Amino acid sequence: MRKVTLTLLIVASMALGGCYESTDITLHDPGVYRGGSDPLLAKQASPEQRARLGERFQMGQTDR
Amino acid sequence: MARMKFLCDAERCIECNGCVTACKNEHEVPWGVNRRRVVTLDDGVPGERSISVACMHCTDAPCAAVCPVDCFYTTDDGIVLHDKDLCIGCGYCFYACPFGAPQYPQKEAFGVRGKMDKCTFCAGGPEDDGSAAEFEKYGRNRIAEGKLPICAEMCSTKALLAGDGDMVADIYRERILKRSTRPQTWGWGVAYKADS
Amino acid sequence: MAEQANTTLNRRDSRRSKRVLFLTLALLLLGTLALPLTGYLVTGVSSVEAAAAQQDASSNPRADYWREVREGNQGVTTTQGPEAGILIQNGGQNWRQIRQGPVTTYGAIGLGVVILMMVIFHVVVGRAKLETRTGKTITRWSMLDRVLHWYVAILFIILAITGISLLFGREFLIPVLGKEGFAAFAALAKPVHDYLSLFFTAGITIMLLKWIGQNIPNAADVRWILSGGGYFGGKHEPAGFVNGGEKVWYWILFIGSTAMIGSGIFLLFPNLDWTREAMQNANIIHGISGLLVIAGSIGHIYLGTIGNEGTLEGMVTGEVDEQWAKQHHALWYEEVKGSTSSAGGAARPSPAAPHE
Amino acid sequence: MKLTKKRDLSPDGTASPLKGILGSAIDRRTFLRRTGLAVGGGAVAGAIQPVMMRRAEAVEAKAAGDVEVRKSVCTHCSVGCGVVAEVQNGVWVRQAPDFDSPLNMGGHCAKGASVREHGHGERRLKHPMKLTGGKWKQITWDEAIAEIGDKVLNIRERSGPDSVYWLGSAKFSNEQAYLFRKFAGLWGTNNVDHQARICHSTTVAGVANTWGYGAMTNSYNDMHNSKAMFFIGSNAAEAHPVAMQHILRGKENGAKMIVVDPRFTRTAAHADQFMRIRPGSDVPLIWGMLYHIFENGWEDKEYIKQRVFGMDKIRAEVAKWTPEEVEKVTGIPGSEVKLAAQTMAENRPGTIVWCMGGTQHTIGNNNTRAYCVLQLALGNVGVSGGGANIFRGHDNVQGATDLGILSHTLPGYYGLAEGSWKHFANVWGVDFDWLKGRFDTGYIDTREGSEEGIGGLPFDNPMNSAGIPVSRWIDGVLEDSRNIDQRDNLKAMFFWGHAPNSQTRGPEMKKALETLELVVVVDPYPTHTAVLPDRQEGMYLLPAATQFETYGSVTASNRSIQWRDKLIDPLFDSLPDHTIMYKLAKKLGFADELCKNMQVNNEEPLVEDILREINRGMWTIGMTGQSPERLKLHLANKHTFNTTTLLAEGGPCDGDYYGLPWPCWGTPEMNHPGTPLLYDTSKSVADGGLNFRARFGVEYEGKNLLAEGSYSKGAEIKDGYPEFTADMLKQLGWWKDLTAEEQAAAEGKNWKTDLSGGIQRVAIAHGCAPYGNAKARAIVWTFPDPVPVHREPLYTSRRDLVEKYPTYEDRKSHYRLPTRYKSIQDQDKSVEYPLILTSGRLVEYEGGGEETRSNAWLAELQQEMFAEINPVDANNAGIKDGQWIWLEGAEGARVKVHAMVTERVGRGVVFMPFHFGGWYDGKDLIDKYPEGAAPYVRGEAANTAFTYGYDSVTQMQETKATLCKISAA
Repeated sequence: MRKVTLTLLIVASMALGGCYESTDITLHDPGVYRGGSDPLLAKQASPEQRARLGERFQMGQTDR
Repeated sequence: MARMKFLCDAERCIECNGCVTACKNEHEVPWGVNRRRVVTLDDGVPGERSISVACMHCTDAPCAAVCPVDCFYTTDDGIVLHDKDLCIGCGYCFYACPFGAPQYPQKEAFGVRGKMDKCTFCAGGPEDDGSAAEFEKYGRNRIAEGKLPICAEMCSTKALLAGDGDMVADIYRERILKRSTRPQTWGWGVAYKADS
Repeated sequence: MAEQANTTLNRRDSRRSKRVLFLTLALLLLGTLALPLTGYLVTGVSSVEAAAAQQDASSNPRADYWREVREGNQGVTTTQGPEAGILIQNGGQNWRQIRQGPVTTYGAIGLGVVILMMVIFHVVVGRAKLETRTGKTITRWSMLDRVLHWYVAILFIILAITGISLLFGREFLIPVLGKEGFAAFAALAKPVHDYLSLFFTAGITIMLLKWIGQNIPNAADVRWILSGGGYFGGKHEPAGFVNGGEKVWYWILFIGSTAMIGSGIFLLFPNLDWTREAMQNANIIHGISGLLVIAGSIGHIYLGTIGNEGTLEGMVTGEVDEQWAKQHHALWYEEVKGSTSSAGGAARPSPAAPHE
Repeated sequence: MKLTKKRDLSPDGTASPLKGILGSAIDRRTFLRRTGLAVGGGAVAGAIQPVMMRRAEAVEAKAAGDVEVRKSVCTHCSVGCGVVAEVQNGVWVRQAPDFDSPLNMGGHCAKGASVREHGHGERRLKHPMKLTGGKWKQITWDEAIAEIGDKVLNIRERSGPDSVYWLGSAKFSNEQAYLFRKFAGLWGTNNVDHQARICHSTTVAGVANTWGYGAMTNSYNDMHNSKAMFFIGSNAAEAHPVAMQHILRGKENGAKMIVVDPRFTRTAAHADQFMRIRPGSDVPLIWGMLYHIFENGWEDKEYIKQRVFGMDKIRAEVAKWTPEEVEKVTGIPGSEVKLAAQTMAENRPGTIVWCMGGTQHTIGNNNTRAYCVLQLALGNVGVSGGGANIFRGHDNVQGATDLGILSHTLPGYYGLAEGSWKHFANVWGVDFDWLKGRFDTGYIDTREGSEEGIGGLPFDNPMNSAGIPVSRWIDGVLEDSRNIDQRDNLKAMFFWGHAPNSQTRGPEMKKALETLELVVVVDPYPTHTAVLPDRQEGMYLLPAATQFETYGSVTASNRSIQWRDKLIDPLFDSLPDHTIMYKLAKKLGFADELCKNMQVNNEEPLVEDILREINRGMWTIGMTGQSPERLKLHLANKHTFNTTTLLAEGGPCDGDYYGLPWPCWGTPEMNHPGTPLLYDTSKSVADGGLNFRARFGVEYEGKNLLAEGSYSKGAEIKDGYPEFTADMLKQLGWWKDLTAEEQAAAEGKNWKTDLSGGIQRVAIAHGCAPYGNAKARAIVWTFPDPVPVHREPLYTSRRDLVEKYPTYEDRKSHYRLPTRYKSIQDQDKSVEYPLILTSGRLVEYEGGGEETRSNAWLAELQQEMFAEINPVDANNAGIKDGQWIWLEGAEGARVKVHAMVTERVGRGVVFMPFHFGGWYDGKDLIDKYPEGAAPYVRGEAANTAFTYGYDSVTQMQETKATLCKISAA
């Protein structure tokens, strides 16, 4: 009985108290990806896409 | 590595709200949700300046840090996106965000807020690029189309710049030199300090 | 014959009490473990791929960058929305640091320590057994008291589990359940927490008010506490209907739940247009008070179940063995005996004036 | 494993009853859905729930049809921003930035960035409606046209054609505007007008009488070249936001920016110097600046000698305006005025910008002329970076003005004299006598006391008498018919794209609307007209298509003409305005005359043919070279134009200026590039150069009016010269340069009436401007005040100034109506009504605001009508920020609005935006709108509280300086 309760207690304590969270906040550094899958990510990596966005920027946002 | 940034040039912003409605129009954002807003400080007195503000896509995004369900993710070029399928509408990102970017479609008793909505830098969400599902939840994915955020592209005075942080900074630097004023890269310190 | 009957009764009682104890613990554990799994009922998907989610354990090298955020001034905007006129608010950073820092760290440590203490206590001191069972019982808790207690207790457990899931779930449950699985659970946990809080508030308010009279501390309680409740050897100081330890728990619960309910209102009703700062502060208070009460409740549950033989049956059946009453609440026992000796049979407490 | 249930995107979910109503011509599923869903969001403005207005499934069904890109021009202000629409299956699914447009380079303000909403039109007027027993009832177009036509013909029979008023719109395309003016002429009345009357009529009159044309001389883009920019009564940041792109670029190029306004506006926030002026004291400020300029010899003496007439008389007036007197009248410290004068003198070329803050006064024409004189003294007119950059309001108010929807002109500013009518009878191909007979020939003005001045000449035929202006239609209805210079009062009003909340005197307007026998609203929205009067019968609402649902040309403020594609088919039951005009003309019996030179397809006159007719007649302003083909070529090649000079560099439009800004002389075949800067002598006329126009004769009081020693580059006449006529060509020996056909057509004609364009061609071939070469005149001797002088507003709080600066005497007949001045100013209202009331724009809304307040994306940003009050005045009245107040105008009309306590307005001044409507006397009139057509945001019309007061030349209403009082509600 004592062993059973002890085991149960340890399991319960782990269940409740094991929720340790690091105070070191999760970081989302550029380039370090952690998330669901987004097809955009692969696209953004291509140099053509980067060049396209660069051109678009020059066309739209500079004082011509 | 290019890093996408927003910059609002306060010397040019005239609070015309073009960015606000452009965003609404492009993404069919519902009434009550404003992914972008324009705030005027010192209204009506000399020194008055207006700033257009939305999600700044922070480097160390506070929203991402506090989200209990970890629904945020960051693209390689620093765009902070989130997954509405995971969002539970707890409101924590709104508490944490320095720019007041997270928005909720509802605000009712018993903490009912609906799924958080915010500026996506016109980069949609985790659904297939350009799909109806992505549009429904996050709006258009202009980035995938090779276009930049509509708010900046439609800015009436080209005050709001959006794109590769280096190119944005170059344009702004030119303007500063021309005006011989001090740079006021508003919000950059808060949002991108680490990599600027 | 009478003795034999007594022994049988004793044995049956003891078996029943064990069963009750066991079931309660099992329920508790099951609740702890199974409730998060309900997410899967919603998703209907069983693939737990979350183990693959890489943990980024790197620390925050820019811990001080928020300190430079200057205080945001309220401006004018045509956009309607909560505090839309504020460009930069730095309260969020304070909130983030307090919540992610002290609240979660010390909260987690605190909970762990409490549980550890209970384990150590259990190993070292062990269960406070009833010396004998008289087989005679005294009525300790009326049906109303018991209904109130279990109503509040069940809601409390649900709220505690859903609440700490939101606080710690990201670190602990996401790796186990996967993002989708946990989100599904959290999406259920949040409204459950939000809506049940109302019933909990009603229950605990009535309970606390009903029991406040018998929980006014007195000199006996001080002696009881100083003696460590007799748990660590030494003399068991006589206690009234409620002993010093129980009163401490009552007041922890009183203060803690007042803070929880008070702060919860800010979080529960965003439609009342609280300021962001108020909601941030409320969230911190809610977390701290919640953790405090949960820690206390762990002790309470331990002492009420495994820790003290015969306690649980009082809250389950309403009756306690006379021996239990003598052992733990001598003053009360005497009082009950004194006032009902002429009447004989099962004694009844007088809740209105439990002790003089 | 997504948690949210995906919404069923199948089309079967739509409400089927609506399908039948809308017809099946195009797939309007999206609209239907939004229409249905919008009901929840359209509740009371303040109480709009954050209802999830669901997203249109614009990206749905990729396979359903190709996305077509079509180009239009924003319909909300005069900058002329390009709009790029993506259309799929006839649905406007997306809006893209128009980077190619040299005018906006992709930029849009709140209004421009949300024009796609017009393509969905949830709150539109959807079908023709008729008021029956106080309720709106849906009828068919045929019923509507038949009933309205019968009624109008009946009124014509009883009261004459002048009893029907045709109130047109600056929202028309050029072609519709032209057709509308022609329509009124063929109906037989000059009672036709539009918004220009109440926005820039004083500018057109004042500026045209100073140097020839009453239009913006330079362009927004040209402000890149300015060294100084002087804004007076203009809040470009809110009224012309995209113009600020050019203005701020100018500022970054080193220009000094001065803003003069009673309010510290969003524009003022960007200025180097801000001067807070007392409303209505513009002339003293300008003269105060000129005082310093003359005193210090900063004026351009050579320029004045060669190109300006009458500056000596100005000097005499200016001498009275010492710094002390200026400060006393305007409230601006002397040092500030001097600093501004010095800035303007030291930073040349400088430009001046003014808008309604300067024009909407009883002395609006004096103000505009004073501004011109300042620029003339500094030699700033006719140079790049200088000029008078008069920002117009609506998208096509310049075009509608040019095309004569005005009670005192014909298209092209041809007057109402017989010669002008003959010219147009010629252009239209109708018999002049028939045309003359259409007017109320039996009515001759025989009364004594008809006064001279624009709109007041005695006449033999109402054809030659300026009609009632829009600002005064109320009096046309209510005034005793014996006092009106026409047979009878107005009996029927057509509000054809005009909201009445833009006009003053609310209670009287309500009464007038209730007095009329017939009220017809032709508009995409029901407007304030539909709900203001308490009527039971006699009112019709006809749904007009927006400019995105038709096509044609539009003239921006800088005179550039842009072609618009048709983006989508007209929504619901609406029809393009020119189709409605044709239908009505057919009913009224002059459709054949109206469209004699035009192909008519299914009751729609061909837009290109209308423009060709315009090209054939508009010689005065050179709107003759902009053929549909050339405009379409510009549309397709926008990207080839320089964004500062507007000159095409290479490409098919090489050498043209963008939009062929008028004057674009001669025939389209002559290929004139358009005139980017008016009066710029540094270029030859053939390349877009010009000099001042010889419009006022060759001499005045024995002094030469022609230019002296100044001429445009390459002119063979190296001095001033009068306007060209056939005789003059002969004298010069240039007659032989005409072809035989041209000679035949030009004989006896002049540069304005020669339909062959030969006279213009030959004049330009010799480097000369067809309209002659004269001086600008600083004094206009035909106006009530030849030298612009200050006169106090009718309702002034400065009674101490009334004696010295009194208003005019009352006039018996001005634009057919008695007009009061002195009798009003003599009543002292300043004690009871101590605060000055002024009005202006918000960036989110435009004009009467019906379409913008019906656009959810805009409406969300401005949900309440408000009045800006200085904290001092608010505290004195015991009013707190955000509370309801009653604001009562000096004539007793009151409005219930929210108080906005702000430093924007100075002490003693209250400001209200004028875009709101749909309320009256503190009550929301939502129940009076046809179902589903009420705008999201409604509020009291500011102009309800504004008072009597009309410009002495043009009848411009006074909405910038009157009196009011405020109290908590």
